[in-house]
Amino acid sequence: MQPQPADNAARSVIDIAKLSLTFETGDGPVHALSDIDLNIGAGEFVSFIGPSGCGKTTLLRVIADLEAPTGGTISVNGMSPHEARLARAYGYVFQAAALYPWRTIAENIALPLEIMGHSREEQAERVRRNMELVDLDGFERKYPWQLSGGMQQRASIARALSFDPDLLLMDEPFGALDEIVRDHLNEQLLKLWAKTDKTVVFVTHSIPEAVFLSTRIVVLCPRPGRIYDIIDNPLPRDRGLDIRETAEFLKVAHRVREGLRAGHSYDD
Amino acid sequence: MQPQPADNAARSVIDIAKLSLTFETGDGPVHALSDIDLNIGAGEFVSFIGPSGCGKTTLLRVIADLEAPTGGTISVNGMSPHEARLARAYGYVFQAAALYPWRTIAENIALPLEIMGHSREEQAERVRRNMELVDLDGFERKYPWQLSGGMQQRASIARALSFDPDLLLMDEPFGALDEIVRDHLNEQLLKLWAKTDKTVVFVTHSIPEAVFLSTRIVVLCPRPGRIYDIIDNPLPRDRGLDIRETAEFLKVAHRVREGLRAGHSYDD
Amino acid sequence: ADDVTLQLKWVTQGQFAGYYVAADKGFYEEEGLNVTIKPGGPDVAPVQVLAGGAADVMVDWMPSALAAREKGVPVVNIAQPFARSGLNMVCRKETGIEKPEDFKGKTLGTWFFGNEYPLYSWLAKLGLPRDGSAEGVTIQKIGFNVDPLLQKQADCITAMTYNEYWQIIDAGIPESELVVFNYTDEGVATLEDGLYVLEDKLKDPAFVDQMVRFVRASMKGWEYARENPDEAADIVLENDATGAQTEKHQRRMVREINKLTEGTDGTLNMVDYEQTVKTLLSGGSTPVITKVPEGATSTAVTDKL
Amino acid sequence: MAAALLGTVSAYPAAASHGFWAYVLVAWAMAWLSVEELSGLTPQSPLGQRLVALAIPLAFGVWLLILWQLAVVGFGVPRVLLPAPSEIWLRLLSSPQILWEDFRQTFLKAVLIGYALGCGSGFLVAILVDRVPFLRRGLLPIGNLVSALPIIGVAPIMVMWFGFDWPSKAAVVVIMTFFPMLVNTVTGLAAADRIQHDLMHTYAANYLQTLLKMRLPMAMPFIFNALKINSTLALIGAIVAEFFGTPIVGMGFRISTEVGRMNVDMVWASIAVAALAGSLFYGLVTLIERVVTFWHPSVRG
Amino acid sequence: MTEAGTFQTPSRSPFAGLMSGTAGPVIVVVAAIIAIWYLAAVLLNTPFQRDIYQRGGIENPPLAQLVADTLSQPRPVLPAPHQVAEEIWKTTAEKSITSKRSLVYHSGVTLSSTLLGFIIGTGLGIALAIGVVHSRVLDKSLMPWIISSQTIPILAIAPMIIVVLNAIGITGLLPKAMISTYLSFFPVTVGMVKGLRAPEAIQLDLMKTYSSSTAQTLWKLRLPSAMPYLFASMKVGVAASLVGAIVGELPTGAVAGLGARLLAGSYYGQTVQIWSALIVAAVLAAGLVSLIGLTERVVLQRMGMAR
Ligand SMILES: Nc1ncnc2c1ncn2[C@@H]1O[C@H](COP(=O)(O)OP(=O)(O)OP(=O)(O)O)[C@@H](O)[C@H]1O
Ligand SMILES: Nc1ncnc2c1ncn2[C@@H]1O[C@H](COP(=O)(O)OP(=O)(O)OP(=O)(O)O)[C@@H](O)[C@H]1O
Ligand SMILES: Cc1ncc(C[n+]2csc(CCO)c2C)c(N)n1
Ligand SMILES: [Mg+2]
Ligand SMILES: [Mg+2]
Repeated sequence: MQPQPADNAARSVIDIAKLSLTFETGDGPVHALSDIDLNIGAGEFVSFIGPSGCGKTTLLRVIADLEAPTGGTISVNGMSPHEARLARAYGYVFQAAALYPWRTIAENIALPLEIMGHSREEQAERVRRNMELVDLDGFERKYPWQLSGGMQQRASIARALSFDPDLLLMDEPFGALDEIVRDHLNEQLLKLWAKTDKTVVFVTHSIPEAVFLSTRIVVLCPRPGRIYDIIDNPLPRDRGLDIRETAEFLKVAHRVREGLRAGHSYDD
Repeated sequence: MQPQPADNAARSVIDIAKLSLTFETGDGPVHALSDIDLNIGAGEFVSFIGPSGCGKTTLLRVIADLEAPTGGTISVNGMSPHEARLARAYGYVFQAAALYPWRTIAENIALPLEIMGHSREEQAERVRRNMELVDLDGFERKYPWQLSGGMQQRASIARALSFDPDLLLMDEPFGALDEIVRDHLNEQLLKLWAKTDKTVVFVTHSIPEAVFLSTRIVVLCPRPGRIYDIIDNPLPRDRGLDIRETAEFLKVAHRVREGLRAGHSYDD
Repeated sequence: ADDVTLQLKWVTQGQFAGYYVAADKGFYEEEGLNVTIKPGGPDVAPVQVLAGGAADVMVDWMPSALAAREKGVPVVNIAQPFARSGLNMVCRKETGIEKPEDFKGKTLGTWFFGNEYPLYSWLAKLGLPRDGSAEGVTIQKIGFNVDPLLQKQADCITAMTYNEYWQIIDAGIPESELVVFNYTDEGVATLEDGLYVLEDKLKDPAFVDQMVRFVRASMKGWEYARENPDEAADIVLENDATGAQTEKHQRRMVREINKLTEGTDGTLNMVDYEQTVKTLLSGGSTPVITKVPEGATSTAVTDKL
Repeated sequence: MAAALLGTVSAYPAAASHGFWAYVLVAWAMAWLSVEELSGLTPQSPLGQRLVALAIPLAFGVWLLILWQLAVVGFGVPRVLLPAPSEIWLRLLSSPQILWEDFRQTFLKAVLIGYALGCGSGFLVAILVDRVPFLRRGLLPIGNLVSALPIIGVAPIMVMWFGFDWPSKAAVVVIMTFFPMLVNTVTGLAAADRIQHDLMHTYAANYLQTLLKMRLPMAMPFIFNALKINSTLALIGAIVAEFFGTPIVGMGFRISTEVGRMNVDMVWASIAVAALAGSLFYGLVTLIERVVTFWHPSVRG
Repeated sequence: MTEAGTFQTPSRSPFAGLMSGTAGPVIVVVAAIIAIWYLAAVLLNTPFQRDIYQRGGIENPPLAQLVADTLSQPRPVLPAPHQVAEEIWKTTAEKSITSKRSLVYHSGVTLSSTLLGFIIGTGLGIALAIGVVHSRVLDKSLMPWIISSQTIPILAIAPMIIVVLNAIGITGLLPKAMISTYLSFFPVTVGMVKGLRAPEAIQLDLMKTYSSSTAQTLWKLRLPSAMPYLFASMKVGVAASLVGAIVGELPTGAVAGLGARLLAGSYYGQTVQIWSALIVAAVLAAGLVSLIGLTERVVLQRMGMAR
């Protein structure tokens, strides 16, 4: 597999070349990422999929400047990830909800808005809009520990969306949601993406989700974490949930599943 | 819907009648559960499915004596949940991993064994066996914060299995896992269940998972949380992954999806 | 009026009645002085206060003043209102101590902070080491009260005639059960409460003049206290900000103090001074001062009284 | 630079001009920069890191001492108020015997024993208070009361009860260290969150197991907080207690008597020993803390 | 099938209401302490009383008399609770609060420098902790010296501080308060450094993704998560502050305040007076600590952190 520029000649948002990352632990080094080459263009929706522990989160964290690579180069919006972070280039949804327990749900969602200095009314308006989007209206004044796991995760999604970043980095945002909400949010996300032309980098462990959402799917495999396959998704940008029954969809899903299976050592 | 005893005339493990639970919050009462009637027989595999926030976790916590109902009755193994807990009647997998940061993964898995007074060798042996089961061998001496989200969740599953309880209460145990691992663990769990005749109460938000694993599926709906449907699964106890392509499977899945959709208010 | 700050050696009590009387009766005012009296305490080293410039004149015992002088703080005695020493060593009779030689093998409690010097000189004279051996004595630093004697933690303790001695009596131990050694009788007396200033300040005639007026008024205060001991004690009580002193004790204290200030106009008796220096120089292995001090006294003030 | 400054000062004592102080200011800025430089260093080897971690406070301290020396000499501060570091140093060198005996009396006896007893009892009472809700509500307020007893009030009483020697000082230390330990342990024992409790609950873990396997580890950061605060409190307590009656040995005794004798250099030599001993003690506790609470974010990150 | 009633509340005894609050247990514990105190008073005061009997030629006095006498000595080793209570009553309720013999007056004096010192100390402690957490230079160079500063016996330098401050014209409340500050800033610094570093990595990462300024991270994340640590340290700090104020009252010439009272009692061997000053000081401290506890409850409640 070699790095592929996006099909459309759009401006490149993320450029990764020969990237590697090794954690030093008390127990010897862990090679979390090795020799990653990847370009992501503006407006793309790229999913990372791969076995648990293969480095998806780590790669996303490198893009977000939360982890420093030990080798290779990476640029975000033509800048170093550090500069990009300072320029507030992206919104990040963590694998865990990471809500602050001393803030109500509404206050948690308003957090980035406060930090970025939006006016009070603006904050209130955006919080309202995004809470509705993730179907949490009515829970504004509850504290995180009074919410179910799925509700917490939705709150954290609303928080990342609230300040409307051009680049969305999402780490298994829908992991704790049931199929229906998930479908609903998948559609919402797709709509949002189509409407606003955001670039999305999305970690998931659901094959249908990856295929349904993405323009490209990056399959990673573990020990050391590296790219096993990059699959261009030929489905039209404008898709409904029913596309999942088409042969085209199943074909892509099959290829993803093959790639995923290769990363595992189960003999089933 | 009325309470249904298990098909086989087996001993009843969980009996719930007219159960309700209301949380008092600073912001008014939340009716998490209302009027729940449910019997679960020995050796059953029952899944709870339902929209996020409908009370699945709460119901599981009531069974585990982690939450006291505000109305109705419940018995576990013919005892009150409290006595059942003291008799260590069940193993519980939490929605969050809840590993202790000062213990290595192996030590975390050994925790219940220590508490229940198993010998050192026994502990070591069971830790080894269960870490292998969830595919974590090699990470014995890592600390929780050095593991990916999915790996943490697998560790917490191994921890619950380690002391071999007759009743397993699992709250979205496979939520953070990719499809392949999930399939693998689904099969392992099913094998374990078939072999050991455990009773399993399983919360999930994946319809195929619920249908694949369960003998019965309980569909909950929210506000207030109540039982919408209880579906007997006619699939044979002995199933392979390929059963998911059968018409029977899809029929059950369809019924579950219908129930699930009814609990949501999306107009799609 | 000229501002003068006086630093006392100890807390407000009858021991300093003369100064409080002078202030209260307006004697200082009459001399055109505005005097602030700063009480001392267990950890106030008046010498430090003087050196730091927070006081103009201090009440101190001669041993610690001379020691400070040798350490490089040039304090000078300008007047000596206390003509006699009030220092005693008080023992319980049951310990079998009848004469100073019986101290051998016993435990003696003393104050430190410069107040241990007279005792050290005495012990040196008696030839008793302070190492706690059977041939010597065990020295303990005692707090500010007589409990160690009452609790039998020490066989003897230092006590002032005007204060601690009466506390022992008040505690219910009759005189008949005590053996009292007077430092003056034992020939190891040192001069107590004197007035000291920094040497170079005396070069300033205006300051000398202030001090003349100050000492004159103070001595007048002492005289008044001798004539009206009860009133003097009341004045002290009034000035005691802690409100902890009792009338009975203070009245008795002023009477005892009066015995020490009797018959002096404040001029330092050089014979007593020589005796003090001699005692301090004979402090055994660690003499208080190592050489005869020079210029430690001045008559610049008392000459003009 | 420092040498030049010191040279200037000894050449012209008490003749500090504006220029001189400007000079001192420059020296201060340089000190800051050099420390900045040092803390920027991140050597690879653990030994190197250890050395840098030691060198920085030392460098800082040396500059503090130089400044102190300059200030004392430059302002012509009376020796009986504040001696110069050089004098203190000379005194340290000339009286190791006395200082060692004081150290043994005060630190090795009163402080260590009092610290162990005080922290130990604070810990045990915290466990008790935590276990018995009745005591938590009844004893905790009283515990606050007892431990807030001011040492200078307690010290004479302890002398009265336990005699002149170190036991009375240890008793004062016990009283002083008890409260911080109690408060912190009680807070720490409540630090575990709900899901961690639930986990132990599902195992029907008994009280002792929950305590040993979850609540105590969770409480460790708080307990070490108390151990650290107490390590310095204990020393202060023992020294101050010696102001109120003691055999004629001990750091507190030395400090209080030598002030009266105007041997202020000796006072500061004792203080220096106390500071060094206290800092090392604190450092030791910190080291143990890092080992025990390696998992806490404040240590991990 | 068992009833949900197995989640029963504990049976209601007539005392249940009394014992479940704070008042009941405190009263019981206090009663126990007073009982032990009386016993100790008898035991500790007996030797001296026996000496008195011996002197008076009284042999084998009845036990009742011995007990009565040991509990009414004028200067006992350990005064009996009622003696202390009587003294406290006399020096609080029966004296006008402006009188120098009123313990209320002396408490006021001590309290004012305690509070001033505590406020400055807490402020300083928090400021230092913030500096240490944010600056490597401060962390590495200052922290060890902050620690060393606490190993300096304050009583030894207190007189010098006060002399120096007096010499440069600072008198009155401030010098005493500075000793309180000196003692109280340290627990706050240590606790806050720990607290400010307590946020989980993921919580800090979240702030990083917003490229939030240091001040924002401090204000919105570090400070809130440091709150439990802050209050625990403030409780220790306020007690230390009171000790500091009392210690500071000695070298200021022991003019007024509980410390002066304690010392004066000590000079004249008036144990009853020492103990009443001690008790008042302790009550004061307990009051301050519980005031902070109350603030803690309110603040944490409003922050949604008290469950
Ligand atoms: N802070 C760390 N220290 C040491 N090792 C780490 C650390 N963080 C992650 N790792 C290791 O790096 C590897 C990749 O982890 P990562 O979290 O990126 O996996 P992932 O693909 O996101 O998995 P999952 O799907 O389970 O979330 C894992 O083996 C993990 O143990
Ligand atoms: N401790 C609590 N205090 C107040 N309300 C609570 C508490 N715990 C849960 N709830 C409320 O109870 C309802 C049910 O929560 P529960 O956690 O059982 O949902 P769930 O079905 O498990 O959802 P999910 O799939 O998202 O985990 C929710 O509305 C939630 O807000
Ligand atoms: C720390 C200390 N201890 C004892 C004394 C001795 N002293 C000198 S005068 C005096 C009052 C006598 O009633 C006392 C007790 C002191 N000055 N400082
Ligand atoms: Mg991950
Ligand atoms: Mg849930």
